[in-house]
Amino acid sequence: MNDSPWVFILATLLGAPAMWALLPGRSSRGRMAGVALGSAAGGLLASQLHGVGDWVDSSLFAIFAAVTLVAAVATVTMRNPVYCAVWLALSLLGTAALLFLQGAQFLGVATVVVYAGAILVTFLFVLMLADPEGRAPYDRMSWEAALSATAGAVIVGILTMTITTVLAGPRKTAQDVALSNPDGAAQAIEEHDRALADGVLTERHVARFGSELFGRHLVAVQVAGVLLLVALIGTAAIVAGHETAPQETPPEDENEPVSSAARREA
Amino acid sequence: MMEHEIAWLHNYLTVGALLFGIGLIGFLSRRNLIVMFLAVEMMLQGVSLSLVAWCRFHNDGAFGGQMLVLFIIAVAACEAAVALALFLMLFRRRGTLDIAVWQQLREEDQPAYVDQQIPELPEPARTDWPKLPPAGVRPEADPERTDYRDHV
Amino acid sequence: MFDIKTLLIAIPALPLVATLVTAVFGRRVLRQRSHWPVVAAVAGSFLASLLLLNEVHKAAALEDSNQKVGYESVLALWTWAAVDNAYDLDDETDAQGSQTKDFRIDVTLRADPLSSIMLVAVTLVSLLVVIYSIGYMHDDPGYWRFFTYLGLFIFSMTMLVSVSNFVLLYVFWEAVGLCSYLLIGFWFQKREASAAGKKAFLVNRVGDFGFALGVFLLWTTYGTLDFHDTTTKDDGTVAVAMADDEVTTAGVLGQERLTEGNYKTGAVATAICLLLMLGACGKSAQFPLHVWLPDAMEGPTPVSALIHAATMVTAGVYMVARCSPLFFASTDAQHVVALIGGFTALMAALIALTQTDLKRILAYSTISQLGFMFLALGTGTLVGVVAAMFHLFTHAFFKGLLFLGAGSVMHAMGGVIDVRRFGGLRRLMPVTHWTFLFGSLALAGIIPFAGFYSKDTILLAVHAKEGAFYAVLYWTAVVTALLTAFYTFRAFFLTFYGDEQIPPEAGHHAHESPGAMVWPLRILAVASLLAGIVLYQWGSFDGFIRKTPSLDYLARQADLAAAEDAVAGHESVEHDAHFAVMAQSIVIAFLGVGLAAFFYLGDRKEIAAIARAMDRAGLYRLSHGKFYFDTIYKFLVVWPLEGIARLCYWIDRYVIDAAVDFCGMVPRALGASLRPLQSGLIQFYALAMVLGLLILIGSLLMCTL
Amino acid sequence: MLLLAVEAFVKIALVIAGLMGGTSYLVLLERRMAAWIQDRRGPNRVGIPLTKIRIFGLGQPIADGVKFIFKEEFTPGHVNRLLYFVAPVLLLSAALAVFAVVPFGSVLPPVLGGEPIELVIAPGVNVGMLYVFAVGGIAVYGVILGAWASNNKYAFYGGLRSAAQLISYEIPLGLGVLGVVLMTGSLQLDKIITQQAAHGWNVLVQPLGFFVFAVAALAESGRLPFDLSESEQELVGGYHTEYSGIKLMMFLVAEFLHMIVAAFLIVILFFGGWHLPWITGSEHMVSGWLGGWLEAFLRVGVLLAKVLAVILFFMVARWSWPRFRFDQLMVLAWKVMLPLGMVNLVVLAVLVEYGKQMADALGVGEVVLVAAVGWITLVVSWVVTAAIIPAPGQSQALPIGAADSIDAEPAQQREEIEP
Repeated sequence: MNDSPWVFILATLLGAPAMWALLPGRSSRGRMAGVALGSAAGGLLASQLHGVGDWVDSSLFAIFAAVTLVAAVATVTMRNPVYCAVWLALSLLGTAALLFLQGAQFLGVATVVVYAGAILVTFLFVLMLADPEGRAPYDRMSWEAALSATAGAVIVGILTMTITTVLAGPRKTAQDVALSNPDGAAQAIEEHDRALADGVLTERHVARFGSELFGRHLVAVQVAGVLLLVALIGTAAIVAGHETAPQETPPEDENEPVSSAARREA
Repeated sequence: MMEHEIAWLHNYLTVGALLFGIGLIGFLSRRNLIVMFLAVEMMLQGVSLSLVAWCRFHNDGAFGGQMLVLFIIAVAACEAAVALALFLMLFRRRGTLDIAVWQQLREEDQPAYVDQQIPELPEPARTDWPKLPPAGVRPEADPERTDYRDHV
Repeated sequence: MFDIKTLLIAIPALPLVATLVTAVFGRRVLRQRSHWPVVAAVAGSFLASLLLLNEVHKAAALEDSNQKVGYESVLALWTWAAVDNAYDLDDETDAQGSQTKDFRIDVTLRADPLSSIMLVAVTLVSLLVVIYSIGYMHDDPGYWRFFTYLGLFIFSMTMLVSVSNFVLLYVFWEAVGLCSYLLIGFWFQKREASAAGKKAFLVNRVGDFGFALGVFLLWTTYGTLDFHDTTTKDDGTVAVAMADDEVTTAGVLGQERLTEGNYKTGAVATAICLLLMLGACGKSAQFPLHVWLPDAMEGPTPVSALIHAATMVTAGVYMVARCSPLFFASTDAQHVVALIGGFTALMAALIALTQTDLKRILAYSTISQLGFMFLALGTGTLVGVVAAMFHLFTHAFFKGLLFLGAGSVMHAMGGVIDVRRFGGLRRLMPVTHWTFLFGSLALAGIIPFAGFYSKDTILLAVHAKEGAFYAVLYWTAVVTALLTAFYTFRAFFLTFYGDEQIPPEAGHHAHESPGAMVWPLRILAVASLLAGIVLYQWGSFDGFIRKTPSLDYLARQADLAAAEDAVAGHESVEHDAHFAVMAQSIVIAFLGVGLAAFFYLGDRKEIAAIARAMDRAGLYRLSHGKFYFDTIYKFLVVWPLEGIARLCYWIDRYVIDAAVDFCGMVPRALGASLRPLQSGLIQFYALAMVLGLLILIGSLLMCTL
Repeated sequence: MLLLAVEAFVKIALVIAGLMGGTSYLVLLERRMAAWIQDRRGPNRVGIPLTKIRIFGLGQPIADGVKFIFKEEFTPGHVNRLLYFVAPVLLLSAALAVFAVVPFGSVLPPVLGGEPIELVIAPGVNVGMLYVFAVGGIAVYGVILGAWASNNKYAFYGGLRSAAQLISYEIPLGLGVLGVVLMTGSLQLDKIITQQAAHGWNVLVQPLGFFVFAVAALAESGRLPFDLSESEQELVGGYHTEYSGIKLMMFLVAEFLHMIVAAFLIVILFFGGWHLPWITGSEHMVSGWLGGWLEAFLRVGVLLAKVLAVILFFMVARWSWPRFRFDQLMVLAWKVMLPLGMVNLVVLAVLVEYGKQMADALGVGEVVLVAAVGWITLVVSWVVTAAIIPAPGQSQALPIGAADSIDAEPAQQREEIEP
């Protein structure tokens, strides 16, 4: 483990201007620079990746992570909201694949079914209804791009630094002790793999997951069900109650809060 | 192997943090209500990744982290439904999804936020409409009632 | 079925329920039927009171052989407040060896002869007045409101009479005051009415303040505010003490204290009595707090009859009678009470001579009669106290009758009440005439009407006391009796005799009042005629009311004194004195009536001549101006207070408010500097949240690393 | 490892080839069915090229395919090019990807002395049924993106309708599946078949669940009573109006594949898959004559025959029923199918938990009891639904847009009254 916080800091320092350049409101040349900077930051981060198990796992992880992150960046930076949604769908698929890789089969599928299959399609639906052209002026602008890019980068920097420093710190677990003893190493690895196979990576993952869900977390499931019902009713009430709500006339006072973009729309 | 487990965790946490950060940037800077919401979903995905990674790292037989993610998905579904309904209502009121239109909650004597410059759209590329056969007279097209939108 | 406890609860509960019903449904549902719940409830209360009187009478007769002082039955409902270790016994220990005592207020009701007879009087007059009001108030826009207030008053008054605790007494003392205020200002659109209500309220505050101080002093002196004894049980609960309970706490008027005569004397006792007397002065309109009662006549006449003649104003008398053991312990206090009573009686009678407003004449008469009662209470003898209660009882009937009659006249005259503007109404309103005559005869003290007997007993009681002080008071009372007979018949003759004269305001009202108003008059007239004879001649009132514990205490003291007197052989002297006083009283009453007849049935020129002569001496103006008490108070109290109020207003406005404004300026300035943060942009808020999160994570990180 | 890869590759090739060939001949079959129903002849002329041999028109699919492939692929100028190309590919790949977990038989006996070969591309996927749903969810994107990218209002309407319809009917579909999953205790399709082989077909046990699932599956496949997304009479061609050539073929094939998937699922979930009583055995493993080969192929044959029967039913349905109106479609999904699915689920849950005790108490077999309750539930809910939902003629629902025109006038009056 050769984690150095400086690499993360450098990647963050590169990533923030990259995001700034990529966000709506810049010229296309600026976007090219953003892509270059972002690739550099991504490469720096990729160099910090650790090998996980065999090369198949490692490369699968790298591919899925890259897909997820690139799609995420594209989601945030695309000018056309429909493209944003489509890229987010791709990002979600990548996330689902990452979840699969971690043995969370059910969650992976649930993510695809619920997020990509239902939520996102509904959003796409509304997006298309609301702005079929996808050329609204407010999608070509961002609010304080530099400030928000900085804030996001600082958060990422702090989080990643914490990860490296905390994980690289001295840890004394049973496995560590076993690892320090070369003779016992193979045995320790074997034991750990067996434990994993019995635990989160179990063959009967969904059955175990289900029994935990409807056993220990039964009350939470009920609460979540009630929450869903309430949301359903609330949604119906919000939309149905204003079926004939008239379109609000734009305020006449010039000082009223209408951005020039909205005025142009009108 | 333990080393590998730490590596798994490390990698996933990094990806989770990046997803979270990118989503945050999107939420803060994008102006479209729905795109903002998409960014929020992305932040949730970042958190979910981290949770699942920790679940595996601790070899949590009770699937604590994964449970939490499942409930995150449930809550996100509710949130999406309600948010979408609200967006629809907002859209019906003003005919735009711009979040900057909704700033009445500021203090009375504060000036409204107005965009300084709106980037112009690049001129749409010239479309070569299919030509009519010579036998007919080209009908006068009503620009208000075109079947095609001018651009995608 | 009807045991004492049920009846005790039912008597106040019925009017309370009726009040709630009328308050909730009166305006929209009941409207002109709003009187039904109240009439039904008060009728129920009256029946319950009669049954209660009967039960108490039976029980008191059985009690004779017992060791207890008098008869009482106390019903504890629930504990209202309790504070542990509230009272330090200074160097004493109670029966359990504890240094401190607990303060607790139980909601308790009591039934004894005094309260039961008061309840009968209160509910009977209330019932008649409520029925009378149906006719009097009809078509008034605030019909339901009037009956709601009346119900509330009747509830409060019955509670006031039946509670067994000084705190609750004070509570309902205030409650009846509130009702009085509401009802005086019932026609609040009238400026005079609202001003009169305010005046009554403020003047009563002075008295109530004294009463409150008296209650505090009672608590610190005796360590309890209960009338009755209480006992602490093994499980820590406190209950009303029964006869054979061993460990008891002596109530102020409880059996234990009464049997042992364990009352403080000296300055403390005098202070307590004077403070309580101040309260009584306020409520019963005695000098110097009498000024509110005449103005209270601005309220509807049934209210004047019920509250300001028959019931509420007698609360002071009732309270002093109830606390007679306390007053008995202080001779000075007795003298003060007697002096106030005598002076007030004379003064009010003098004022009443020259008033022209029929209701005000009756109001001053009420003050005067209440003065009589206090005079009797001031004698400090059993005879005196019983006489006061007797007069209270009879006075409730005939003064209620007179007020209702005046109301009937007023009703017929279209609201005109000035005796100079109408006359000779006897043919127009025969029933009112006859019943008013009965009331006047009773008030004047003509034998055999009720007023004669009660007034006679008071005169007797005062006469029986020895010493120059009481001799002066006796002659004052005699003169007052003469004046009473005179002004009563002055009003009567001016109203009903002479040439028939009807003011134009009367309109189509100038006829006899409707049945709902006339029948109560008839009933009260019969009561004014018979109450005295029946109760006095048969001696039942005297014998019954003596069973009240606090009066029984006086009786025992009197027995001791009588034993001493018996040696000296005063018996025959007293008997002779009795007849002398009675004869004197009869003569005086007839003299007063005769003088009035001479002046007001005859040639009016003579009156004018006398009035001019009096006027020249300034006396007429003095009397007509009510001895200028209002003016004096205005100079002494109102103006200085207004000056202080102006000063306070100035300080409040320019010192305190300025300071507060300055305090308000600081956050406003702070807010102005932070206001740009409220930009209304959601993303700005989100950014602020993120910054906060960053600071949080950063600081956590600093701590961890 | 290598062997596994080879095995998977062979299976994938087999499935794709079978599906493509099957699809093309199913198109022919459908056209012949239509002709039969409409009392005409249908395509019966194309045989072997350059000869006069017609062989009942069996050459028609080949001719169609060749025509599709070689036709000019016209891309309109106003489309969004990227998504215009991605959409059909996405749709077709999603439709094919479903077959990764759909078994087309049970197992083959071991060939090389190793494990028996599972007749499904990805054996042992824990979340089998959920995977089908997930991939079905992705397929929506193909439709909606293609429709949007076409930049044509007919296509756009078709896409929006399709999205709404697919999302709505996923719920009754899921509820129908949940009943089966509850009975089986597994999401794996082969385990569901084995369970039915042991305990009786689900269609007998939970007819209400079957009804809900079959209707929802038909709606998901977007065929005629439910083909609002492409209804020719209103929307020209729906979401593929602007497509031509091979991309159009991709859409059409994907549509057919959806139908095949629906048929497969109905058969596997409710009709016992490869199971036929007294003929195919009821264990997952094969045995018997020819080392089990005969049984294995019998099973494949039985399964395919059942699937074909369901597909034939779909085709008959297509030419027998008129199309729903859109509001009727939504009412059917949310007000009829959803409650029915719930009822089915609740009844089944109670039966699974207490069925054995109740059966013991009544002295009948558990399967008999469950089946009896299932049929009673079907009848009762059918009667109740028929009583509650108004007949089409009495429907109060108005076509979309009609309500606005009715409300418009009072709204104006209101505005006049309230300044």
